[in-house]
Amino acid sequence: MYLALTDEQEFLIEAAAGALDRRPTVEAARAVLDGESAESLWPVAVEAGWSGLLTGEDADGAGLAPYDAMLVLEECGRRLADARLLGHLPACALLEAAGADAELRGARARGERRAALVDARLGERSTTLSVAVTEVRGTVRGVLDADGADVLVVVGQDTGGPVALVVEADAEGVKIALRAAYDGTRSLADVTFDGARGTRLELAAARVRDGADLQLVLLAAESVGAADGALAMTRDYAVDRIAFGRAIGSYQAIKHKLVEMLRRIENARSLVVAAGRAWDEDRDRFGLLANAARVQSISALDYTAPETIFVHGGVGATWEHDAMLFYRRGEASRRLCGGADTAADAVADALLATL
Amino acid sequence: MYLALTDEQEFLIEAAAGALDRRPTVEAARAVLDGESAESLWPVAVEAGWSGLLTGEDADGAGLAPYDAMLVLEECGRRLADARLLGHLPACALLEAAGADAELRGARARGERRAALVDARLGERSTTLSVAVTEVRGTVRGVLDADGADVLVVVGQDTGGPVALVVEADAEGVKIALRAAYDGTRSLADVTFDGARGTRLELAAARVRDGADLQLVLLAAESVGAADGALAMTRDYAVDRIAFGRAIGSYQAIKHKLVEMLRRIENARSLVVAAGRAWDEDRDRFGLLANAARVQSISALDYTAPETIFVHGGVGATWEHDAMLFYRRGEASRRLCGGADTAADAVADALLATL
Amino acid sequence: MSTIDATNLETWRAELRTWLDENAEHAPARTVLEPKTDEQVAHWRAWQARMADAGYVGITWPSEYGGRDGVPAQVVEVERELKARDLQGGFDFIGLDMIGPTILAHGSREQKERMIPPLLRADETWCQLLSEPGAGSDLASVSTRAKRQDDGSWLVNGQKVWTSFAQHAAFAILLARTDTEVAKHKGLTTFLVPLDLAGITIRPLRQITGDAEFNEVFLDDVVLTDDMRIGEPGEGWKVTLTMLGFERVAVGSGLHATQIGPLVRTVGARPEDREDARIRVRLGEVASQLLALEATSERVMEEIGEGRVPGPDAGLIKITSVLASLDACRLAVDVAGQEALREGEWSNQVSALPGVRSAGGTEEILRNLIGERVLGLPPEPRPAPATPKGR
Amino acid sequence: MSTIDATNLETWRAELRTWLDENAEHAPARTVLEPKTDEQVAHWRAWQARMADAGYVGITWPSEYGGRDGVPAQVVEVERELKARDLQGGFDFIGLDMIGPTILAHGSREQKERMIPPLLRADETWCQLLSEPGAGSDLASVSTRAKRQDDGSWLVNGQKVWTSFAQHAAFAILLARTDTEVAKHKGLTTFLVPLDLAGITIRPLRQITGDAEFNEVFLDDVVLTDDMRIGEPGEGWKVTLTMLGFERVAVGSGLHATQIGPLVRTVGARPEDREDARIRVRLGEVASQLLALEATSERVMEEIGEGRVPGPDAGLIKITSVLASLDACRLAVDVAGQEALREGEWSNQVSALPGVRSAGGTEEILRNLIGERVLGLPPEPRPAPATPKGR
Repeated sequence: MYLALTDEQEFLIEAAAGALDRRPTVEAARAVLDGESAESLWPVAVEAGWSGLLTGEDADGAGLAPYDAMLVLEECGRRLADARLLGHLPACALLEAAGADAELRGARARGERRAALVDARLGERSTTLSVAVTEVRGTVRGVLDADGADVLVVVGQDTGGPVALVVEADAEGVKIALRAAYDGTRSLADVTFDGARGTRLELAAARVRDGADLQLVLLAAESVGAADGALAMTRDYAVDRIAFGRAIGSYQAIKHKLVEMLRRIENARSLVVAAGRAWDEDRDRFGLLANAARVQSISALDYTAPETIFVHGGVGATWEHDAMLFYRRGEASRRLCGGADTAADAVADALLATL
Repeated sequence: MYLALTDEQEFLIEAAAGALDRRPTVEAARAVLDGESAESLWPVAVEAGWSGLLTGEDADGAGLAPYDAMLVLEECGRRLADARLLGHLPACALLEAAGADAELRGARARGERRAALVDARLGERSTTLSVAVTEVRGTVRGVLDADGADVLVVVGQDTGGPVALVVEADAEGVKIALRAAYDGTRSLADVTFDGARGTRLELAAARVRDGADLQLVLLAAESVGAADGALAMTRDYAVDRIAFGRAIGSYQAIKHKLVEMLRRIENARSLVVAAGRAWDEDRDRFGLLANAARVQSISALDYTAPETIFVHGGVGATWEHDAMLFYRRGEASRRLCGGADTAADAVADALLATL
Repeated sequence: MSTIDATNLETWRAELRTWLDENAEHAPARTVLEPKTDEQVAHWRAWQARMADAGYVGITWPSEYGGRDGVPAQVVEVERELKARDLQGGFDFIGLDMIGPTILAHGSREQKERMIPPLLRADETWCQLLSEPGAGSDLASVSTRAKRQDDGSWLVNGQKVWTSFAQHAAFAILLARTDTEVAKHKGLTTFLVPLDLAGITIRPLRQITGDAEFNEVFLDDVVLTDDMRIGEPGEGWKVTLTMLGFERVAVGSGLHATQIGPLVRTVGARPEDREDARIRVRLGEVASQLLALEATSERVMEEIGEGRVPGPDAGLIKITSVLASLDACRLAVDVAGQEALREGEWSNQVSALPGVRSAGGTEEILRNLIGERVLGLPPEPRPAPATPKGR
Repeated sequence: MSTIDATNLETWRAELRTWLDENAEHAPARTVLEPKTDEQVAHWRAWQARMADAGYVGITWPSEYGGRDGVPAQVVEVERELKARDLQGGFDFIGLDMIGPTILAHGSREQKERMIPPLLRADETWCQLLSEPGAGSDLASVSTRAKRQDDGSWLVNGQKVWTSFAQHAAFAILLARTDTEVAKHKGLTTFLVPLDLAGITIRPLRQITGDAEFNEVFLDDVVLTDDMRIGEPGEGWKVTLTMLGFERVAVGSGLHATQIGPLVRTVGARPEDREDARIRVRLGEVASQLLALEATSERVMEEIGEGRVPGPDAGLIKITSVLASLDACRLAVDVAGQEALREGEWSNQVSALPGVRSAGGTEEILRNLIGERVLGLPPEPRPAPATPKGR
């Protein structure tokens, strides 16, 4: 719907759809729950050039903007694909903004290595992180994609305000404890720093915050995709399924429910788009819009995922049905990155700061 | 629905309906907004014996229980009648529990005088009240029915915990400032005590709390009645009104909405009933259930009142239509007695105290 | 046990309490979870047998079939006492609450004598073969076919789904189409089917929890003798409506909703949360719904105790139960964090709830029913009833 | 003003900004409230005339009727600049956004020459005579009757309701039944009616706010000459659908929703509230909805700017606008307290919102439309179209 895209962006979406459709991503989400190991989608991301989306062309990146990354993430979400971009891209964006070493950026842009963002602000409860010059202590809980990354971009508070550091994942004092997840597609870990040493990135305080906000809006874009995928599935079922002599989609109870899904999805998508534009045109509003996008994307998926099951009736609540996988995605995503209230609170914070 | 009532209670309801139906209570609610003065319903309450409902027979009261008072309040709510019982009855209940002087209780039971409860816990924001032995200082905002009462039962915190005092409305240092209200049926005032003197009531701390909890559950019962009245009106319209060749009540969108009204009303009514029984049988749970009843009654009226307008379409949003009056009742009631969150917080408090 | 009235109900209640004090150790704890291991199932069945022997299940049923000729108030008392002690009731609630009463209402004397006593003791447990892949909410459109044979027996072919407890059951009540020439509600017949007959295949159906709470049941050339029929041929819808009425009573008298205790314990686990205004208000709002659910169940139980049959508005309890439990789970996991999704009580509830919503009539069907029967709203215009195709 | 394309849009925008800088003092402030006094109305009309003279209303309309032959992107620019400066646009949005485009699409040359220029300057403003007491959502069932006379004129009798701005208007577009023998959508005709004709009575209809935002209009033996007809006899539904399509565009490009600024100011008025976790989270959630509304309107405006016509999904904006505004008002008054209901911005919004929901199509109708047109869901079976009875 009413999205004005450039030809390049249309192509990016098509290419993403093409690359992902060749993988059984939804089936893989179930297989992991059954104890099987799923194919990593990182090579897909590398081959498609997504690993370097936000890295400059000087370091073998594509030099594109978050807006483009969101388009890719929406396609990933639609198929429940997690190519570890949620951790990688925000980390790369901070490295890029800080003008980090070209080889450091290049290895990640080319996909030889992965980066991950470890921002205490988005940590689960019991997160404690302190930074003293180049030394990092504490544990950040529930970090996306840290497992398997070789470089961690750590964001925390120094006495002077928020700072970002690059910490090697294999540095002394770094421990990355992978956790099993309700949504099997995710890579979630607790990251502990026991006096680990890192290198400070040269970034203004406002730009340090960009990493977390970018992760939130990418996650929002991904959730919009997931909700939209669930809606598409539900819509098809509502057209085909007959009850009491009519397609169930002809009943107002079902019809209005699907429109409610659409409404929430479009609201979230509008904010994802607006945040993407703000990054380029009005960076001061980026944080506000990114967090608002996250809030509305949660509202969209919180509503769409369970209702997808409900509309499908009993069959929707079975292990074999895909609806379950979207539901698990929704339940888990809501609690990622500090949970739903963290984003709402950030929206309030940005607005109240204008008083 | 599934209410098991005694014959006496059935009679009480019938009598209330009869007494109130002789007055144009709903029309009066509109007339007040148009600047006319409405007939006081206090004489109706006195004639029906409601002024003495909770006062013992030794002081010319009926010696009935809060459960019975709730039945009366539900009938009042259904007709948007406010006979000043929300302030009077809880105050009388505290006087009764404290074994106050028979003449003090009797004058109120017979309806020669009115009492009102002034509990700082249910005051609007900017309420400040302190009690030192028999001296009261501060302002309680948004007090129901204080205007015109001759005796105020004031509840506040002394150093040793919650205490209740009887303060004459015309005592030195008492100022009762009547406020105009969005719902014209209400009597709402700010009550200021500038070192006013009162007489302490002999009550245990837990019993001092009963006054406010009783006011909340009576208000809940009244809101249940209002919501039920709105539902009845809406239901009739949905049966009569034709759109696209069918009664609008045959459309699922409307039908399911009315069932949602019913569901919330019945949930609230169940809690009103449960609180009423707990007063007699399990007083320790009375506060919990009274506050839960208040929370659910807000949910019922918050939903029912605006949806009543919506189902009626444009005509429901006109000054001449009764739907507006139920809407004003709902918007105003939600913010009474400390507002919706106060009751929810009290429910949490009671439950967390069991840990 | 002699007939109970108001004067001796008190004595009876005292006996019940004493018995429960003495026998509680044999009872499983009340939980929203289904029993998982064979051992748990056996333990629960033994508890039902113990209760039956003491006269605390089937209380209102005729003594000639093993009941106690009791009054509904006693049933309500048992439920209240069990609940207060956090103990389970009978294992085979489908048999006790729905199928048993249906057999008593429509079955032959021989059927009652054969079926009821072992049902009471959970020696033989029951399940329902009603829904089909193509007939969920619209139950009257089932297409499982029972064809009369020349010898008077019935040849059954079809597929049923959402059958709870089929893996434990000895018998099922079956709704099948016996006449394809008449309007869809009129061509149905019900049967009481031993599940060990040739041609019956039970296939577990995994749910979101990963466990198989339901089953698919395939019927391939299953032969039923005519004495397995309950009700007359063509009266299957009537028998089914009777059973659904009893189901409503069962739903109304206490459901598998989230319990307040565990919710409060989880939400209040950390001292700082107990002081957090946002968490407190959410807890208060969610808990109020759960308290309303309890209070409404109490009202329905009281009505049952007085011998009345709850109206369709008891279906509101089902709706609130699901909505309130969803809210409760959301809050509990929001506070406890992502990890609570991985395993344990909340993980299980989060996964189990979506299935509960569809079981026993979707919310939409319930709202239609309540809107029409309780509020008197007009039904939707329906397409002309079509005669379903047979197999 | 010459034709605008991408190359000179920038120059044009600069001129617009300069003009606005110089003329802003004549503009009323943007608010969700309707003008109340005659003075406010006159002031706002004068502002529209000023904008029209400068070429900033009716930009895309043909220059032969006073338009500027412009492109949609310019319309969007004007709206954006006005919004950024918190200034109102034209007073007669019904004429500018809905009726004017309809006259241009279906009117005769004479009608366009007579009606459009004064419409642009708000010298003559417009209203819609569509809904009736018996025809709200189901507009095609209007029963106001226009009977052809022997002299070719039409005799009109009936009653219309929910007519906004009738008290200010010189003209109305009227939907009337001219043929009672055919199916209900086919017997309708539209007219452009001078409101000073004999037999027209306008009666204000007070709303919950206490003000009369709408009117009832009674038509008693009103005689319309045939040159007041717009479209052919029997084509009234087609003309109406055109107008409703333009209404959708108007709704999609910015609506009377609660503004974020006042909400934040009210909620954040007290320092202690700014630190209250519960209030902050509620504010964040409500504000996110309002931000989504702004962002969606931007997307629709962009689409209009590119010359495309928004689809029915633009109706989602109307739904969100009402829902989000209700939430915002609830929050604002919860925080500000009961007193905020008595008077001022929040009191007015709380009272005005319920009426807004029904205006221009109820939420239910919009959801049907979007479900069927956007998601491709099947329509409800409808009873056979009946021929409505005439008067």
